[in-house]
Order: sequence, then C-alpha cells, then structure tokens
Amino acid sequence: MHIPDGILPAQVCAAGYAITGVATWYSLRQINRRPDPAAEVPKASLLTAAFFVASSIYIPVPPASVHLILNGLLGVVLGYFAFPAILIGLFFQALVIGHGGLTTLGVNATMMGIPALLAYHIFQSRDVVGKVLPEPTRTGVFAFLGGALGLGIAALIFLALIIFNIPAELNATAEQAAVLTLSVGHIPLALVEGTFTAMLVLFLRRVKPELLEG
Amino acid sequence: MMMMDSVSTGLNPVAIAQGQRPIAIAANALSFGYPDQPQVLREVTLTVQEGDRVGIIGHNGCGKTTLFMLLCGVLTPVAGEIHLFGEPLTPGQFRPEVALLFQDPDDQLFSASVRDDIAFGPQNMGFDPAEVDARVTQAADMAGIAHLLDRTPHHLSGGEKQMVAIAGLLAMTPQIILYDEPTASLDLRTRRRLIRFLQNSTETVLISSHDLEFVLEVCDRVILIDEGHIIADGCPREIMGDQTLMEAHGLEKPHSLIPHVESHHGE
Amino acid sequence: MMMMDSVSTGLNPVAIAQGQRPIAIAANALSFGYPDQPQVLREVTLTVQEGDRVGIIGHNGCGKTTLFMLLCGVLTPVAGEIHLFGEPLTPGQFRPEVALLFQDPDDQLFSASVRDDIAFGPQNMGFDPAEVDARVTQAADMAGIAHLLDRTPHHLSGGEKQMVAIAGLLAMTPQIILYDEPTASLDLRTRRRLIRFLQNSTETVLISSHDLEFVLEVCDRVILIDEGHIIADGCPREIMGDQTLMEAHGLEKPHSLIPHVESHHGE
Amino acid sequence: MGVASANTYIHRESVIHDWSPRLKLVSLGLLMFAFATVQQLALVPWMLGLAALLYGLSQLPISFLRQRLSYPGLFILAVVVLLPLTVGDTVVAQWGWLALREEGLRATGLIVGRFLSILTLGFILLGTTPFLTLLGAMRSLGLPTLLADMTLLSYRYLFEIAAMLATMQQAMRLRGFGHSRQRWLRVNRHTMQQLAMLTGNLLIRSYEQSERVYKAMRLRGYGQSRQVAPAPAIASPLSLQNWALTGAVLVAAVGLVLAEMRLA
Ligand SMILES: Nc1ncnc2c1ncn2[C@@H]1O[C@H](COP(=O)(O)OP(=O)(O)OP(=O)(O)O)[C@@H](O)[C@H]1O
Ligand SMILES: Nc1ncnc2c1ncn2[C@@H]1O[C@H](COP(=O)(O)OP(=O)(O)OP(=O)(O)O)[C@@H](O)[C@H]1O
Ligand SMILES: [Mg+2]
Ligand SMILES: [Mg+2]
Repeated sequence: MHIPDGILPAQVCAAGYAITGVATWYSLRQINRRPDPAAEVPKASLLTAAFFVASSIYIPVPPASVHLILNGLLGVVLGYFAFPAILIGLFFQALVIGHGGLTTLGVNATMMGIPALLAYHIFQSRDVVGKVLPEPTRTGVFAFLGGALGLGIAALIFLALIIFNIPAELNATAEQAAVLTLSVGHIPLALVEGTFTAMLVLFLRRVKPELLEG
Repeated sequence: MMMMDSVSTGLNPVAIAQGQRPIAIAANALSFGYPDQPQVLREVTLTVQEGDRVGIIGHNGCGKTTLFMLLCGVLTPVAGEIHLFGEPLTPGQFRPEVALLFQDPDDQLFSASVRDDIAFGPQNMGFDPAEVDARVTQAADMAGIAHLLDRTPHHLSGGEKQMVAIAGLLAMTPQIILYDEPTASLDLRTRRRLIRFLQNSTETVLISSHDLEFVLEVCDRVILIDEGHIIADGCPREIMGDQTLMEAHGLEKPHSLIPHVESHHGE
Repeated sequence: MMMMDSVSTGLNPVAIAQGQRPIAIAANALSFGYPDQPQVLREVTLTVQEGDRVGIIGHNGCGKTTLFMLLCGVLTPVAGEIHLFGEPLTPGQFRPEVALLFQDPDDQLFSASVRDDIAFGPQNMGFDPAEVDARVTQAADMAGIAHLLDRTPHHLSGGEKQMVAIAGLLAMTPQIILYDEPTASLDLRTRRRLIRFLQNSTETVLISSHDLEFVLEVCDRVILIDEGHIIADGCPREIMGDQTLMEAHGLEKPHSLIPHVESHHGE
Repeated sequence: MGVASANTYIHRESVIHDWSPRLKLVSLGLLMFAFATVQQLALVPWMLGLAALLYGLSQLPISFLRQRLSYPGLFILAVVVLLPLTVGDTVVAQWGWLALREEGLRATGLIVGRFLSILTLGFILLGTTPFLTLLGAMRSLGLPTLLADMTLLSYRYLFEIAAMLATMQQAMRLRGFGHSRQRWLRVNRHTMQQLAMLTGNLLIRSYEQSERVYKAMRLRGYGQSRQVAPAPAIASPLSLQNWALTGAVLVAAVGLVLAEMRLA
C-alpha cells in the first residue's frame, strides 16, 4: 500500500511533503520535551529497522498472503517517534527496494504516519477510556483498535488519493461504487492487522512490558 | 597457506559405510557457495553412522555452520546430494528426524513460556494435546529443566536458555542433532553439565566447536575442515594431537594433549 | 555450596595500595542489585594499580559484566564508591580514561563505516578534525585493521569486528580498558592474535573471561568472584591451580596447569 | 527481501558521479517534481528523453535499471492492463466485450511515462552517490540532526536485524512451522499467533540491543557535546562542470513546467 511515483500530480506531492514537514516538526518538538531525548534515539532507530524488516513478514491466507503494514503497532510502541520512524522506513523502501517513490514520500508518510499517531493516542487512552475492562483484555482491545484503525484510516486515505487523482473521466456513480467496494474490501485486512497487533502487544506485555511504556 | 590432501586417521568413511550400524547421514560431493562469493564447500563427501558423535573443527568462516544448514535442508547445495537414513533430503522439506541447535539460543526461543516453547515442535508435527504434554515433560526432564517450565525463556540465564533450546529439540525426538558451537559463552559448570548430557545422549550427534577440549571429551570422531575440503577425518586424539596438521589449518593442539609437567607457561 | 573467606595469594590489595605504581581503580565497599532481584555484588572492595592486567573469573551470572558496568559508570552502585586515578567516578559522567569492550562487538560498532566508527569517540571528546584523523589512523594501525577503514562494519568477520571495536576504544587513548569475554566466539588463530595484542598493551587491563587458558597467558593477577564477593585475588597460576578452590566455585582447573603426560582422557 | 543487497552505489567514473552531492540532490529533486507536473502527452517523450540522457551520462549499466524496475514494474502492468480497458467513452478498438478506450490510453501513457522518468532519476541519484554521502548532503541541506542520527543508526542495524529475522524463521521452519496444510481463504489463528511471537521477539531483541548500543555510545561520549556524527566535509571547490550540469538540469526543469503551463 504505497503510492508510486508518477500517479499523483505535483501539487498533491508537494502537499504531502508539507504535511510531513509539519508532522515531523511537531513530533520532534514533543520528543525534545522529554527529559533525555538523546537516550531514546538508539531505541527508536533499532525499532525502526526492526519494523522495516518485520514488514516483510506475511500471513498466509491460501492461495494468497497478507502483508502487514504495522503502522498502528509502530504508533503504539514508538509514540511520537512513530512519525520519523515511518518517514525513514519509507525512505529506505523507496531507495532499497523501489517500493513507493521519492516524489510521493511525503504523501506516503502522511498516509501511514498520521494514523500511527492516532493509534498511539488510542492506545494511551486505554486507562482512561477503558476503565471498565479488566487488565489484559483492556490492553488487547485497545491494541486491536490501534492496529485496525491505523491500517483502516491509512487505507481510506490511499483509496481516496488514488480514486480522486487518476481517471478524471470516470463518472461520479462509478467513483462512489469503487470507493465503497474497495473500502469494504479493506475491512477484513483491518481486522487481521488489528488481531495481529493485539496478539503482539499482549505478548510484549507478558515478556517485555517496558516496550509498551511509549 | 599450506594445503594437505585428506588425511584419514583411524576411521575411513568408506570402511564405515560397510560397517554394521546403519548410516544416518550420507552426503555425496556436496558443493555450496553464497551468491557472489567463492564456494564455501567444495565436493564434500561425508558418511556418519547412527550413534556417532562427530566433532567438526576449523577456523572462523571455514564453513561449519554452512555444512549444518545444508545437512538439515535449510540451504540448497549447488551440487551433490544428501541422504538421511537412506532417504534423499529435499531442501525446504520438514524432516523431524534432524534437529539443529543454533549458536545463539535466542534465535530459537520465541514463546512466552518455556512450556509453550518446548511444545512448539510437537504441535507442528500434529500430535494431540496429551501427547504434546507428555513429550514436553519428558524432554524437560531429559534436559534437566523441569523446574523452569513456567518461566519466560527471555528471563533465563544463558546456560538455562541453552538447555531449554535443547529440550525444544528433544521434544521432537530427532535421531540426528547438530550442535553449532554449543559452549561459546557457557561457564565451566554449565559446560560440564552439557558434556555429561552429550556423553549420555543416544542420538547421532554432530558438534561444531572451537572448544577443542570439549570436542575431545564428547566426540568419538573428528572432522577438520579448511578451504572447503575435509582435511582430516578420524580419531580425535590422533587428529588434534598432530601439531603440524593443526597449525597448518589455523588451529592449536589442545593443552590436554600436550605432554608436560607444569612447565612452558609464564615466559 | 561451599563458601570461603577471601583467599589472598601473593598480592594483597592493601599492600598494593602502598606500592609504588599509582592506583588506577579503587572501588570501596561496592554493592549493586538489579531492581527486584537479590544483590549481585555485595561490598566488593578492589584496588588495581596502573599497568596491572587483571583477569576476572567466575561462573555465568556471578556479576562480572555488572562489575564492569559499575567501573565505567554506566550503572550506579547501591552503596560504595569508585575512584579512577584518585578522582571519584560519578555515574553517567563521560570519563574517556576508561573504556569497555562489549562482549558482542555488534553492540559497539554503530557507525556506517569503520572509519566513522573509530572517529566517533575522538569527535565526542571535542578534538578538531585533523587530530581526529590522526587518532583514527594510529588506532587502526595499533589494532592492525588499517586495511579495513573504508569497509562497512556489518560485513566484517567476527574477529575483524572485534579488532575494529578495540580500535574504536584505543582512539580515545583510555588508560583503563575493560574487556568483557573477548574470546567467546573467536577461532584459535584470532584468539592467538588477541593474546599477542594484549601482552603488548600498556594500558591497565581488566578481562572477564571463561577462557582460563587465555587468562593464564595474558593476566598477571586474577580475581575470582562468587556470590557477590571476591573469593580470591592474586597470582593466576596459584589461584587457578588450586583445584579445591576452583571446583568449590563452579570452575575447573585449566588443562595446562594439570601435571600429566598424555593420560586421563577417554575413560 | 532485497535488504541484503542494499549497497546500490556503483563505482564508475562519470560526470554524474563527480557532481557535488548537494547540487545533484537539489537538481534531480526539482527535476523529479517538474516531471510530476506533466499532464500533456506531448511532453512525455521529452521527459523520457531527458531521463535517458541523464542515465547515459551517468554510465550506469542498463542491467542496474532493469533489475530495479522488476518490482515496481508490477504496478505498471496493473495500470497498463486496467486503465485502457475501463476508463473513458471513446472506443478505439473493440473485441467482443473488451474495448480499448482513448482516454484510458492517454492516462496510461502519462502515468507510465512519468513513473519511468521519475524512477530513473531516483536510480541515477542512488547509483552514483553512496548512501552515506547522500545522507551527508541531506544534513547540510537542513535535515534535523535527530532524523539524520536515526537514519544512520537504523541503516546500520537494518542488515543485522534482517539476518536475525532470517535465522529465527529458519529455526521455526526446522521445528515444523509452516508445513501443515492450510485451508483456502482462512486465516489460521495458530499460525498468526506464532508470527506475532516472531515479530515480538524481533522487536524485543532489537530493543535489548538498542539498550546495549546506547550504553556503548554513552561510553564513547554520545550526548556529551552536541556535535554527533558531523556532516562530512564538502569536497574541493566546485568545478565549472558542476555548475554547468546544475544549470542545465534546472533549465530543463523550468522549461518543462513552462511548456506544461502553455499547453494546458
Ligand atoms: N548469509 C551469508 N551470505 C554470504 N556469505 C556468508 C553468509 N553466511 C556465511 N557466509 C560466508 O561463508 C563462509 C562460511 O561461513 P560459516 O558461517 O559457515 O563459517 P563457520 O565455520 O561456521 O564460522 P564460525 O566459526 O565463525 O562460526 C564465511 O566466509 C562467511 O563469510
Ligand atoms: N538488566 C538486568 N536486569 C536484571 N537482572 C540482570 C540484568 N543483567 C544481569 N542481571 C542478573 O545479574 C546477575 C549478574 O549478571 P552479569 O551479567 O553481571 O553476570 P556475568 O558474570 O557477566 O555472567 P556471564 O558470564 O554469563 O556473562 C545475573 O544473575 C543476571 O541474571
Ligand atoms: Mg558458525
Ligand atoms: Mg557477562
């Protein structure tokens, strides 16, 4: 789910870069407010690399397989480092495997990164919003929400960008129908991603809870 | 560097092949190289009988790990073929009769509890839950880690992790176990425990190690690899005791084979 | 398990303290425990003179790495204090006179090229680029890795990585170097090179290792740790040659100290 | 995954290799954006020609481009198959229910043209500039230090972690993972659980390594003075050739945009 070069008009690419600039600036500002921002750089960097590598893991759904995006999980684990991490990860993907593109780097970072920040806030709100739920369930449910919405929103942005930007000649009803079917088509993917995120977060909670402290 | 033709002391692979015990591993003219690199192994032929305990020695990068990866079907040889108990090995195929202990136990412990981890293999082999449980208990007993079953593998010490990883293999009742540098960062007590364990094990065992004293205590046959060839294959004490041979291939004669009465140290 | 009071053979810390060479490390009644765990070190007192080469031995988990982390100020002791060259060590403070070689060189080679990696320390010490370059060249020469300067650390072999990591420390011209299990997965050739290198080094050196033969060849003093205490401190050949002492603390007498003429093997 | 072969820099002598990394980054970046503005089919040949010319100047082997195009090529295939058949009303040719439509064909030409040209520029940038130099150039153009440090460190450990994952996957397969038969269009819960653990272990091990790396960095003065990993010194004064190349590329970029505005 990366938008390659050549599809989007220059204005949209520029807007993507502008949003990415602002989001990065905002994230860095939040990070620099921490007591010792330098201390978190190695952690964020190695986890960025790990996420990049983990995005090659796929879940077999014969006869095909589902690749995970993990942007919700990134938000849950890395907090405000998630946006820079996604930016860097996409940069590597564009350079190393030609996945995505350089002109669309800003757009792709926005598409993945903003939902990741949202997932972070959803997960962090679990103790406030989810009080009624008992502990492991609460973490699981909010991790699920973070993962599913992280992917779901990214997918919606992706579809909107594609549909509204390519075929100017497609008529309005066809357009609506396409958006609708494709969005519905993404629901199972969001469920898989959410479930996977929940399983993973529950595993981390058992084995290495420090990783979830944000 | 000096090159030597295969020096065979004591045991001769062809003679072994005609011996009475069945053949566990038969590798024939095995060659392998990583992409864009010179070949690591060149026409290696190797026969291991059931119940053998073979040590594989050689300097860093001589191809010990690569050989193990080939023997368990993780890597595909460029040429040559491997038979395990007479049946050809197809790379990628799951052969529960051969198990590999990775050098770093963290590479093979993934579960949230020791019990789940040991159960991983039997579950994938399709046993029913009762059988899985029985195998977990038995393997844990054999490896001496029954008291750790409810712990998280992550929080164990290095030596404990090692034994849990071994239990994970034993639960699959393999007939061949490949141990890749099992003593690398064990202390002497844990190393001693491993020596006892291996001396009593009944599987066919291959051990790659830089710890020659360890090989000497555990193995009844040793194979020296250098430049992609088997340089020597035979009785451990004869091969490792041969100072010229060892030094020609970047190794040292182990201290316990050097005849001396408290001397030669502290220049 | 048997407990022994501190057995002091040969060297006595108090006597050393009055010796002529300056004191490099003075640790006084050091205690440390990880959160929610029993104390790892209990009131450890230790004096190391400049130029000493001290081996630290003890079983897995006895606290060798922890002691090193305390001595270089990465961990904060629960009680006690440390002076380096007479100056108190404040945890977290940057003290370029002490350097630590991590057990896994990958933890320590974080730059994208060998040159950048060696330059990392000097740059942070605030030297100007010309001085940094000079230090990089000198350190690379000392460690014998000048030919690797433009390579990527990831693609080096284990032994090369180790020497690059050492060069990264040398470039900061530390006066004390702590080596944490430097031989764990080196082959004998690389291990021999490291032994030569350490025998010629002029810094104060502390080495934690399970490789007793290695300690015997490199160190002029050895410290045995168990249950959070220093059990013995003194001449390597005397301490490691004492079979009862070694076995009481989960260790073994090294083979080269066992008087024998080709016997006692292969029961 | 192609991570292991990430070292894409190709050592050659060429004008493009000699181009100052900073100017190269800015010029090629602007040209990419100029390509992205193109909406007129008439400009596509010009654009492709420019990209081809620069690729020729860079003296990179054609095989390099071919290799790297194989993955994104799948995307092109999808566009080429879908658009001409579905978009637009002007039917150019028809075979039964299959109709080739003009608007779709035009859109395809544009998209594929832009895609190929921009991608080629990206490969030129990467193939003629070592990654570290590129990052140095980005730093000197104002990339925040924290971002540069993170990029460097992640790049360094990318390979390490990829190897770690590969080894763990091998270990899992040797213990029978992935050999059971799975039902079509079903997500196997057990498989997913095991993959979640695999990913979790990868994260935990990376995190633990990051703690050791941080200690090692601190011991070598990280965070003491604020000057971490300085930008590499920009080499020698810029030659005439450098400026000429930069000028030419910028003129081409502006020219394309102007032509696009006139034709629109
Ligand atoms: N994945 C890989 N890609 C490319 N080359 C590799 C890879 N793995 C190993 N090699 C190379 O193959 C050779 C043999 O490696 P191998 O790991 O089998 O040696 P080894 O005998 O196990 O060494 P050690 O004693 O250090 O474990 C080495 O030169 C190594 O650099
Ligand atoms: N980060 C940590 N958190 C909690 N406990 C720890 C941590 N690091 C070490 N320990 C515990 O502290 C004790 C001492 O560990 P340390 O690593 O110092 O031992 P060591 O002597 O270096 O062992 P080895 O020979 O295996 O390297 C061990 O029991 C270990 O489990
Ligand atoms: Mg190996
Ligand atoms: Mg240690």
